[in-house]
Amino acid sequence: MGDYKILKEKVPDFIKALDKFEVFAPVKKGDTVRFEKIDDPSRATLDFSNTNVPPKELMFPETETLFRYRVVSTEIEPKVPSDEEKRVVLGIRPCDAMAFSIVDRLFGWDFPDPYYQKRRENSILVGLACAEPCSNCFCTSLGGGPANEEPLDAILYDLGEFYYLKTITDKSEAFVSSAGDALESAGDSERAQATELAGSAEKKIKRTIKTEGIPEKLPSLYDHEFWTQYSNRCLGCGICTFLCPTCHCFDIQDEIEAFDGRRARMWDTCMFAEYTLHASGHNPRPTRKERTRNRISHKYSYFPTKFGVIACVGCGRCINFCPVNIDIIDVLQKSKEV
Amino acid sequence: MSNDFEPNIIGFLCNWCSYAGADLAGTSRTHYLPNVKIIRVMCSGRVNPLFIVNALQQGADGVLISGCHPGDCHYLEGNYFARRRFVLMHKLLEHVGVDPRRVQMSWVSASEGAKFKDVVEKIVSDVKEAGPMDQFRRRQLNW
Amino acid sequence: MVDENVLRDKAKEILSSGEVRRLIGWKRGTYGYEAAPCVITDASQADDLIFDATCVQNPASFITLEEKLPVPRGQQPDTRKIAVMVKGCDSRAVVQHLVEKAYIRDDVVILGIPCRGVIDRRKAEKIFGEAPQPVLAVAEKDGVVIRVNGEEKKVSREEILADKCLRCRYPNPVISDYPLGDEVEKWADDDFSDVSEFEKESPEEKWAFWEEEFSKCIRCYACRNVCPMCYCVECIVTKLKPQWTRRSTDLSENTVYHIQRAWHLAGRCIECMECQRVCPMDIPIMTLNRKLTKDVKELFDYEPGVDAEAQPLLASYNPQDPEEYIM
Amino acid sequence: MMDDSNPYLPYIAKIEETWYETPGDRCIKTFKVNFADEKVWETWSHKPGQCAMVGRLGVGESMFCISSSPTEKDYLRFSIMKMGKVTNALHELEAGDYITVRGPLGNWFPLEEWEGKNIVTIGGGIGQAPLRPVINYIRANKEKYRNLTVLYGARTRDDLCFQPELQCFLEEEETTCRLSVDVCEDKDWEHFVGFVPDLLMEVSPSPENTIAVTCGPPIMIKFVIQNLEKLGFKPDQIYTTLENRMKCGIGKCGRCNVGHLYVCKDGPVFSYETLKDIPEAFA
Repeated sequence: MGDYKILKEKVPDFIKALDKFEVFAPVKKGDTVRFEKIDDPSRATLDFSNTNVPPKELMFPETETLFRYRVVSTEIEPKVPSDEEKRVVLGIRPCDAMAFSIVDRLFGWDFPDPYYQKRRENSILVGLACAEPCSNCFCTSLGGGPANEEPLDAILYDLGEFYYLKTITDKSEAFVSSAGDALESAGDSERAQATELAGSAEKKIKRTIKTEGIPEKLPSLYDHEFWTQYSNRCLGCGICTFLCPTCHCFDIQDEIEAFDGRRARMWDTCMFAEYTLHASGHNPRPTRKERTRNRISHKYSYFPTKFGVIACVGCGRCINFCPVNIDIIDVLQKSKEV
Repeated sequence: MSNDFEPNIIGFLCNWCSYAGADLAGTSRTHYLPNVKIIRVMCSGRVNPLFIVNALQQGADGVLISGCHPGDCHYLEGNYFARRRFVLMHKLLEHVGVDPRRVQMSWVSASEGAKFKDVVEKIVSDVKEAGPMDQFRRRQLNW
Repeated sequence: MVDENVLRDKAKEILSSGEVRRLIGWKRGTYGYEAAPCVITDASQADDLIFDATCVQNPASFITLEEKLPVPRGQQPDTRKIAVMVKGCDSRAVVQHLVEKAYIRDDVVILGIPCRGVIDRRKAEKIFGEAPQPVLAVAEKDGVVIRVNGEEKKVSREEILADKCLRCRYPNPVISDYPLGDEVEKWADDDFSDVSEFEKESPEEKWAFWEEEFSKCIRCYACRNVCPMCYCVECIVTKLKPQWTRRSTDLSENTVYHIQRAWHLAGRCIECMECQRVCPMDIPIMTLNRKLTKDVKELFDYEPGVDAEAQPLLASYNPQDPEEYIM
Repeated sequence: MMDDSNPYLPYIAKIEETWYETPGDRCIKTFKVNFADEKVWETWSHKPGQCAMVGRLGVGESMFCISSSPTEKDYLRFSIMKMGKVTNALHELEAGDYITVRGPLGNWFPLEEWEGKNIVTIGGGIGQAPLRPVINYIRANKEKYRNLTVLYGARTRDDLCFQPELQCFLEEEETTCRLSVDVCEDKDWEHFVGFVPDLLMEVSPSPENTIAVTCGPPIMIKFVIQNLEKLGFKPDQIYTTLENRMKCGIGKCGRCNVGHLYVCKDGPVFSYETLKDIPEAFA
């Protein structure tokens, strides 16, 4: 499709030109980087390793209203995102983008989820190829890569003075046409530089795991002692799951303010005991051993059995942020050995 | 802040002293400001400091806790515990940026109807100055 | 400081004696600037144990994190002790557990390790970048010798040690059954100047600061789970009846969650700073805890986690307690 | 089916009648409900074994099996034990109040496949609720099935649900019905005293051309299945239902999985053939 380039100092102009869209881009606050809606183009940054919170929050927010109601009446007012909210998401890392194509399968399964799907359809995803993968990245082991294009609509490469923009799908035409003169045309030399950048980035990825056989093996380790080694030091917090781009579990709760109410859904995690706790007090996963096992097995066995793809993209967040050094690569490696 | 602002204040009054004090103020036809909505508790020691936070969250502009004078507690020592907790919670809220005038505590005995009136007047005028509590109030944002 | 061989030998001795069911310590991680906490049950695993400046985690947290399933009919519960390795700050958590009667003194075997400080991952990453290989670091009197990515370097303590270590008042464990290694000299003190500085700001400035910080929170509850003092069977934030805090994340609920969390640590926080270390969103959680620590010290002359015979602060009173703010 | 474009939107239903099945702290109350909008019936169709999310606005919703058979027209029945937050709130409601119903959800008992066979239902406690539509469906289509055996037990005599109907099964000639209670000091209790798996062994139904359906507490299901296997039932002749905590009911929210199966979507009805290799199923 098209090849363009954007001079780095023109990025704010470029964002400003996209006024037909809601633009989302990474914003730095101290050392944390997170996607936010951009009102002031100077706040956006494309100079980051990866965001702390993956861009899944743009399609599947931490908390979202499903519908509103008045407690005294029986009127229900759905809050499905409207078709009007066209979005451009700038600067998605290719691993996080790949996560969308995995989670799409779940939210599109059987009963399609209108909230997620509407946002997904209305969003134009503009990726940002990795030049410097972080030390715990292992995307290449899961079919991704520093410049993996699936399911992006366009991708940016940082080539020093400027970004090279390669459009991939028809959807990206809409935003390219509205970007105006912030974009310059590019050609074969930029394309070649981009390929080189992707190649050199790929070589910098140190960590790997061979996933063959894992989905078949994990169920046989159901009662295995090796889960205890990891769960013994697990805190049972939600970091690994909340920050995972493919984790999609949620809780639904009703909230009322005087007579106004809403039913909302919010992120939930299989690492919390109350996640599976029955009203009777029985808990099918009573300790962290079962919960750790479920998290890993769900990603590497249950999800692939059901949806045909491993629910992990190798972004390395669960390793980077784990306070007690539970390293999913190490767990998987061990699971192959025992 | 506009002068028409009428604050909502939740008052947690102990059953044995302060509630009786408020009652005395009422029966002796002392006029006190109607901004304080009273919740009767058995002892000021019953007031979990999270009640304060929860009240502020649910729309109160100020919170008043009132109990027996130290040494006079019906349960002997409930108000001593309440005092420690209150002072710390007060400091914590102040550190988060809540105006310290919003949260107050007083000792009002069953015979101090007049003092109760003064306490109410003080907290109402303080909270009026502080303005509406909108820092971490539950609002229907993005509902 | 302690010789790792002494540590391992002691661990082997304790484990093979059969008096303990698990031993909590540290082992080398698989990457980065932090070691991994580990729970071992057999003397053969004791050779994995380490202690150096990468051992940041507080093993005392794992004493109360142990989950016990109901004992099957006809079997006896395992009532053997838990052995735990502690640094100075970690040992205060054990003391505070004993004060609160979370368990009794006879339930734990404490291996005390004098400590010259542990490194702060965030500071280290700024100096040396990411470390794909596990890092080795030894804190010495005049600096920290650190081995990152195959290179050995020495940096000053101020540059790399965690903030808690730069104001450490208890470098040696305050309680222990087996003191391992020679005591180290106390070299820092805490004047709470950071808290006093923040106190000077106006309510508006304070709230502007917290508004930004609290709105970042994703409520993963890592700060709660890692805290050695947070060991309630059912936490108030997850209770549904009554529901104090909603599960939804917004400024209001996040603020109340953090006030609740800090409040529940009033007079109990032993300043291991684990909550702030684990936060994936870099919220300065300790700023709230330290405010309370300072006030508790000033108002009630109380310091948690020092004296195992003390009464818990909020379960006791003094008729002469200060009465400021009370009408 | 529900509103196709948004599976999270419930129907509003009006409670027409309520009554208690059992007394006590954990009493079971039955709600007979009708949709506020009668037009829903034009598109609504459920099968025996299917579930629905029943909720109260402002409190939340939980998954319950629809305990009325599709052969019972113009109303839905839910039998709900008072247990947690939502069920307590539902128990406060009476005729004339409104609830929300989202469904039908999940799979169902493959009753068409079972035509021409003997059916044995083995229920325990509130586990009789999902079996009730099966029994009523079979009784309404007698000519298609051979013998129906109903085995049902509860802790005490008072804890037996649907007592008027049970009386009717006992009197009916074409239905074999056996009841049991775990403990009984009552002299005129003429039925079995003991656990349901033991009742099953006493009745010892023949596995010949028979399907066994069981539902009840997990521990009962476990032993019933063991005993059925002793009697010579093959895994594909045994059907059971599972339950787990659920929030969405449509295979999205994740929590109800046993192995790779979602109880809400792939279940709640499972053949033992499917479950026998999933250790988590009876956790």
